[in-house]
Amino acid sequence: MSYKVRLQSFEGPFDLLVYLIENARMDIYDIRISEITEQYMEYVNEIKKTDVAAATEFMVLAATLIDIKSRMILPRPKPVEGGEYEEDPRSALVEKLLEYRKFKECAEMLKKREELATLVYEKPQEDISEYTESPDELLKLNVDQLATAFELFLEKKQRADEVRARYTRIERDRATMEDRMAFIREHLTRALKGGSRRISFKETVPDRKDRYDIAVSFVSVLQMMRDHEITAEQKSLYGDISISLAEEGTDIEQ
Amino acid sequence: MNSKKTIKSALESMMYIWGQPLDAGTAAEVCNISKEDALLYLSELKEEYDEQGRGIMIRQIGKSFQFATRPENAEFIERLCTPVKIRKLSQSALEVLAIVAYKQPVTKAEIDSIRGVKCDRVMEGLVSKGLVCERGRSEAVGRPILYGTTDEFLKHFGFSSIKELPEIDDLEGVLSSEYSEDDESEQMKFPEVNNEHV
Amino acid sequence: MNSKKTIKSALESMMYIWGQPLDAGTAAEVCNISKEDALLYLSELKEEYDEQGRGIMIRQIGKSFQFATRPENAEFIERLCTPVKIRKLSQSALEVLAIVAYKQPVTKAEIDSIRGVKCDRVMEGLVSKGLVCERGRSEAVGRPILYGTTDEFLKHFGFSSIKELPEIDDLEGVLSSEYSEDDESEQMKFPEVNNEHV
Repeated sequence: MSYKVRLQSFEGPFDLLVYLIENARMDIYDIRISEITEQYMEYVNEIKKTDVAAATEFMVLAATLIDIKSRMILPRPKPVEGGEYEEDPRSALVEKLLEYRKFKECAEMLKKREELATLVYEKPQEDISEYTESPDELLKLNVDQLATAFELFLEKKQRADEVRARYTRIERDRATMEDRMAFIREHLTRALKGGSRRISFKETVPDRKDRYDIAVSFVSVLQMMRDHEITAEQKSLYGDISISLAEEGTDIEQ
Repeated sequence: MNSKKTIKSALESMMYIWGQPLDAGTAAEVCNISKEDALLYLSELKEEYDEQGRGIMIRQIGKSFQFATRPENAEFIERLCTPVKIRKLSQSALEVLAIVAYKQPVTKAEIDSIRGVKCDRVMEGLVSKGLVCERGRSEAVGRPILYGTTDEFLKHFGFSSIKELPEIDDLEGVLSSEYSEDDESEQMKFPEVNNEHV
Repeated sequence: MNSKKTIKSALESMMYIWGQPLDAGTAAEVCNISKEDALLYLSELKEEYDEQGRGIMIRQIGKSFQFATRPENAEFIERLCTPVKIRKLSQSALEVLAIVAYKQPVTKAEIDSIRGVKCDRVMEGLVSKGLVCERGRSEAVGRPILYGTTDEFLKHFGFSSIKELPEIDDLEGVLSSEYSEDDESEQMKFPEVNNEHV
């Protein structure tokens, strides 16, 4: 059996010290410090041989013990009149050990509760998949949501209306057949780059589409057809008009 | 030897953990009693649960016994076990709902012209959620359907009546459809142009 | 409105199906009653099962309630089937847990100073087992994490609330007698130290 295995039986330096004190049947309030330090050091030295890292944890307390031991050797001066007794060098350690021992007892109590609790069995949840597979949809609504959404919409609408009103005026002044034909050419070129020879008539009407704009586009398309720049076809009455670039060397009259 | 009380207590614990119907023979073996006694005790337990009107009962299947819930509690179990997915309305659904709420009864065309975008799909969703319903037909050309809010709508928003809707300044002004004239005339000529871009 | 009897029956059915601890708040919602009423009814049921000495009992964990078997029937259950045993905690885990339970909210540094040894790894294990959880941060330098116990802790040790932890002073003395027992066993375990070095 290696020391490493045994070391794990002690939870730490305090655990070891409490064990040594009780094993030696010492009163925890009156520890025979040099005897206990000797035992403690022997143990720590043994651990050091096999597990240096673990031994380090025990070294701090070893230093404390040696310090107390040396202070115990020094004669303690008698208290000056009206003064206080100098504190016992062991008292800080005793306090720590008592606190540790207290929690060790709590741990012991928990261990017993745990043993009892393991005798109580619970069963797993019943199969509730028939319910979980079809969740209820709960609509979460409140007035604030409605009001906020509505206000947001009103704002957006107001802004859009303003922009539209201004934009329309300028556009109307400017829109000419020349501009519109350039616009249509640009669209066709872009469509071509995108791999399509055709665009729809509705794409030839930019932005605000009132009757004027649609008329301009329509006349422009007619002009471009006459110039053999494009071809256009409408499959049905009132249906969409499809426009494509005239192929080179192809007669326009189909 | 264990007392009858001890055995009956053990049988309850065993049935609870076993989940499946517990065979009286198996139970007898575990408790070191005769199968007849096991059957007797299990039947007694069954009666006790029935008499006390407990929410769990013991049901007998042949010579096996099993805990089960009372059928009348099914609705509670369903409510407990059915997960709830919380859904919120989208911005566009809230917009349409608000317009319906304030302008009802209202047609889809009117809503479209106020919002500048088609509302068919959104409206479908609101109708299927029971927040909006049909309210007869308008006198206008084509007699389009009129929509209004439902009691479900009031319940969801915690109103007791539609009059409780918060006041909005100049509602008539903002909800008027400004381009109606143009829209209508163009709809006839170039419907696609109009619908998708205005 | 449902009667108290109906609700209590429903609560039993719900607990049975749910298996896991059923939160009083959830139960209240399902039954459409106040959380206080749910707590009251569940506590009443718990008492009824205790009084009647049923083989199944209701245990309370925080504000949740769960059916479970009586500890005295454990031997029968183990004979009937091989239930999954909960792995018991190590000595160091119990020590750290004891400190967390009594001193919560507490930092790792405080625990280290009481035990004289680092608790990082043990704490990690306790957190992953769900027995301990983070409880915000201390005001101290470096704002270290504070730890506290969970409902799982209560369940694992059979407490219904953290208030049920025995007074720490009552423990002293009661257990000191057991130290002698421990001593003997440990003496047998470590004879080599004494033989070779004392």
